[in-house]
Amino acid sequence: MTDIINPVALVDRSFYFIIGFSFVFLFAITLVMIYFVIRYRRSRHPKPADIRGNWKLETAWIFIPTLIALAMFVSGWQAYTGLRNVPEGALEVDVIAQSFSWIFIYPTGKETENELQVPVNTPVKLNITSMDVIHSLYIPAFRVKVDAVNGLTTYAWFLPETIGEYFLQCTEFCGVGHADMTGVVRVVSEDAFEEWVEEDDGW
Amino acid sequence: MTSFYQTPEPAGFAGIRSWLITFDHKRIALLYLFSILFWFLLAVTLGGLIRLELMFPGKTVLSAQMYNSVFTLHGVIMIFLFIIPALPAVFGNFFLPIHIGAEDVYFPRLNLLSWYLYMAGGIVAIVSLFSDGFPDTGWTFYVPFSISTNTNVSTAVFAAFILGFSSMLTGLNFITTIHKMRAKTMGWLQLPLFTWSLYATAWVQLLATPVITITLVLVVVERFFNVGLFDPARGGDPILYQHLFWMYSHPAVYIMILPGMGVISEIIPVSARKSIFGYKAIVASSLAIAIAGSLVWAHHMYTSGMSETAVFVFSLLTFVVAIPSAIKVFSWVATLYKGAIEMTPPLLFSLCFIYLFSVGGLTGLVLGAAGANIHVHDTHFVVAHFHFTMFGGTGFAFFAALHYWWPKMFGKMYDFKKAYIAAILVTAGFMLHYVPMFVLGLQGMPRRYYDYLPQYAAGNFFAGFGALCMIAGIGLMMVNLLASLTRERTAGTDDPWGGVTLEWTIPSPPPLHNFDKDPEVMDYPYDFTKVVAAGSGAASMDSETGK
Amino acid sequence: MTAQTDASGKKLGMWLFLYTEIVLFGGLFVLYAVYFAGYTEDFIAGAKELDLFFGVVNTIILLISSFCVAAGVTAMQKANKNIALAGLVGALACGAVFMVNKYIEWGHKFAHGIYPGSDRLMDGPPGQNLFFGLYFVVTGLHGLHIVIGMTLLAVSLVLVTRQKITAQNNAVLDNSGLYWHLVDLIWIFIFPLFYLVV
Amino acid sequence: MASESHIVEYKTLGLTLAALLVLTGVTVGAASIDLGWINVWIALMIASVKAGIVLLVFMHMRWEGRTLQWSFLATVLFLAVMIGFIFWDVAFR
Repeated sequence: MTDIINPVALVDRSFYFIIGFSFVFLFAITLVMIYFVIRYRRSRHPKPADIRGNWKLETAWIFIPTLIALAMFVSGWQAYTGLRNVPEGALEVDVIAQSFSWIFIYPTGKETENELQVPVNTPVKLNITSMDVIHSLYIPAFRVKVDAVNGLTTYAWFLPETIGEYFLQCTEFCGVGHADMTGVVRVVSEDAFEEWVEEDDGW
Repeated sequence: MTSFYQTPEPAGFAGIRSWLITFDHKRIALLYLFSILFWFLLAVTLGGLIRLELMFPGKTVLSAQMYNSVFTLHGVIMIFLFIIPALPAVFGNFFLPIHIGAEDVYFPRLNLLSWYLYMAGGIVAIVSLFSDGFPDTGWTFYVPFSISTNTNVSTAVFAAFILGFSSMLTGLNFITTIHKMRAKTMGWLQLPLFTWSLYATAWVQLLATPVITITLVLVVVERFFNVGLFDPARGGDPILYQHLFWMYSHPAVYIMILPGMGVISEIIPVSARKSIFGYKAIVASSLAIAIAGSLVWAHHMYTSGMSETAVFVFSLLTFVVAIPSAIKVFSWVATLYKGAIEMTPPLLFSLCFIYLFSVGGLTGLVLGAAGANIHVHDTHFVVAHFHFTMFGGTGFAFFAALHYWWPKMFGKMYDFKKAYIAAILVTAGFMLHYVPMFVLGLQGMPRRYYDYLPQYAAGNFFAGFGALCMIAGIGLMMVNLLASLTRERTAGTDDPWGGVTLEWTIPSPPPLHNFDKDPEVMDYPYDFTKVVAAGSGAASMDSETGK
Repeated sequence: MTAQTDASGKKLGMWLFLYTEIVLFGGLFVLYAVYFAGYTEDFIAGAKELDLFFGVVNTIILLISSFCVAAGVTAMQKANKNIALAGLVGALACGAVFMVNKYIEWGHKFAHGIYPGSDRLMDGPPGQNLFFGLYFVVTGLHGLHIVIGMTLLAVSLVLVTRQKITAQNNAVLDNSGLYWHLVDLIWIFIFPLFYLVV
Repeated sequence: MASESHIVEYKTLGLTLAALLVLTGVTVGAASIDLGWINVWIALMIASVKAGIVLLVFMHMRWEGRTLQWSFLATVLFLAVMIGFIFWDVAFR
């Protein structure tokens, strides 16, 4: 399973790439702006120059930001394709959203509510739909978010690499219980998962 | 010179009627100003309630149902009753005709009708609150929730419908005015940049607003007649609703920000006493924003389940829209270079605008990138982002415009020191309010949450604290401005900043017909050579107004 | 200051308003396009159930009424009041016939159990529900516009008889005429989209 | 002033009406031949021609200034974008 690229890394890389450039831009603009306001204050610099434009400068600051913006787009798109291309052999879990809880159905027919249990180091594909209004499944730790729409099956996938508990939430406003529509993602060892998914708990 | 306040209108227009049935664009602008301030303060209060509720985990001041209604009402009022009309309807109405050397707008009666529609929309929105429970859908009215919820969605939607009409008619009026009523010697490239921005805005208002009109009509039709056009069980496509909704609501973002950019483009050159850098580039970028801004609506929908091709196209186009905004920011900063800059309250607000709007714009890049968007979509990150652009942008431009044009509208000057303190307080509170929300969003706290997981407690506490500072600053600013109205007319308010556009060539407040003789139009709207030769500035002004 | 109001501005304003109307219906055409692409067969079946006769007759009526209005505008420009009045009366009569036809047509559909939320549409194929849903919304909204247009024409008629609209001052008539033509223009697209996709 | 605007003669209007009626007949006739999906496009093309005629003659667009002509085209373009861009989603879903 080592050859699967975890999209979390791609998303984070895209994020840091964009936010890094943004910080540089923001600091540059702000510092230059403050410097100008102080350096050219009227009491010290009473005679303004009459500069109405500079086409070379203007072309430069159209052209260069365009290139940077396109690079940002590419990084974002790479991350997005990472999130969309499900590797083979993924464990498929059906997810049904309803006001206000999540139902998870495993290939064995086992069903759980508000609790998603998955084996570590196995890609998991979620096939998501809704029984009523639009919800949105969000697992921050795995950078996964996709709307659950009635009449449509959407999907998402993630690669849990560390055993532990993570949380999932609804991010599409769905009514009075929206904020309570949370759940837990339990990443367990493969053996523990096998045992758990086979056991019949009365569903 | 008698101002438009003193000039009596014809018989039958005396007293309160001289306001309620006036066709004078200046009086209508003031009607808008005070009604907009009322709605703004109401919505600020509602926003404060939201933050107060979230300041501590669990239930504090609101029930969950009430919380949902409050954020819906906050959104509806802020968007439809404050941000969209704020700059065009107040300052556009007041200064657009003056900027182009005209006596009034082209359709004065329609202008008054727009104000009445605006007020009617606001009242319908409030009525829905008291009749059957205010809608709890959020201002986006997403189907199928907006169709299935039992609250009073139809009334609120109807309010938005009326307000859309008002905004559309204002746009129609402005386009006609700019086309048909410019002073004879004023060509297109002699228009002030604020007017240009209003022109671009007006086209968006005109062409995009009907889309929301029909969308809202469809929501009402669904609720009353059960047609099933968005009902998945009967073939309808809920995602299509989102397309239609954002087809208006994304361009609407530019309806909100473009006039703000126009205001900044006025204030910066006047404060630096130096021509705006790249006039034509700024004009072109206004138009480019208006056009390209209409092509990117679906970047609100990356997680909605729409096709990956659409994600690709709309993400790419989104990055294209970033460029014209960047051009404007660079041009403003470049205008400051080698100027003779005088710090005034409007300039301070403008500088805060540039900073806050840049943060908003740059975080928008994170949201525009398909992959990075997925993580932060519909979280507090988005909330912080659009408050930086809408409030840090349009809101601060509105404050800057208030301070810039207040002496022209009323002939009275406010206290500078209090204005500076208010500006700093609002900005600092703003940062403390919204920066933690970026962090919360990255940690994964969704928006529109009544309650939250324990790890989000610290951020929400800081945000709530910042909100209170910000509200205090807004309060101080309002008191300072309104207090100036009780004073006598201040001397020297005809042209306190040394501006050169046409409004500064006439007395403050302007006479009834704006111009007593044909205005003298300059070849280039930002030529400060004469002002520089004459000297003097606002600093001397302030010592006179003092205590 | 010279008076800056001339009729060309009023016409520009009217056109700008018409653009908003075009986009308003445009929103519905978006829905139509998407659902047609998704449920082509059902839409074709739905169109077969509509009465082509009414569609054709209403198209012809609206075209004639548009001609009447255009002729009325021309007559007014030539200061020929009586022909202008005749044109307006003709257009109003056409509008009334159109509405009566629409009423009969909707009545037939209702009688056949086709109306929003009816059992037949609820239980039938989704595409059928969408087709008739759009049909009622689009033709309903268009009918509303016919009524508004007739009101405008009636106002113009009164103003012409009272000499308030003259050869020199005919902006109201011009603009009412433009509105009426737009309503016709929209029908020109509604007609093939709903009656002819067979 | 309004009196300066172009006067369209009755004869032109009559011929326009005749053309529109003929095109209505053509479009109904074309619809009765089953060509599959092409039918829709034919019907829409004829409708566009009819709309163009109404616009140019009845609505006097032929004689208007550039402001109106260009702004009308802009509106139609906006509409085309609305409908067209939706298919980035719908057609690839």
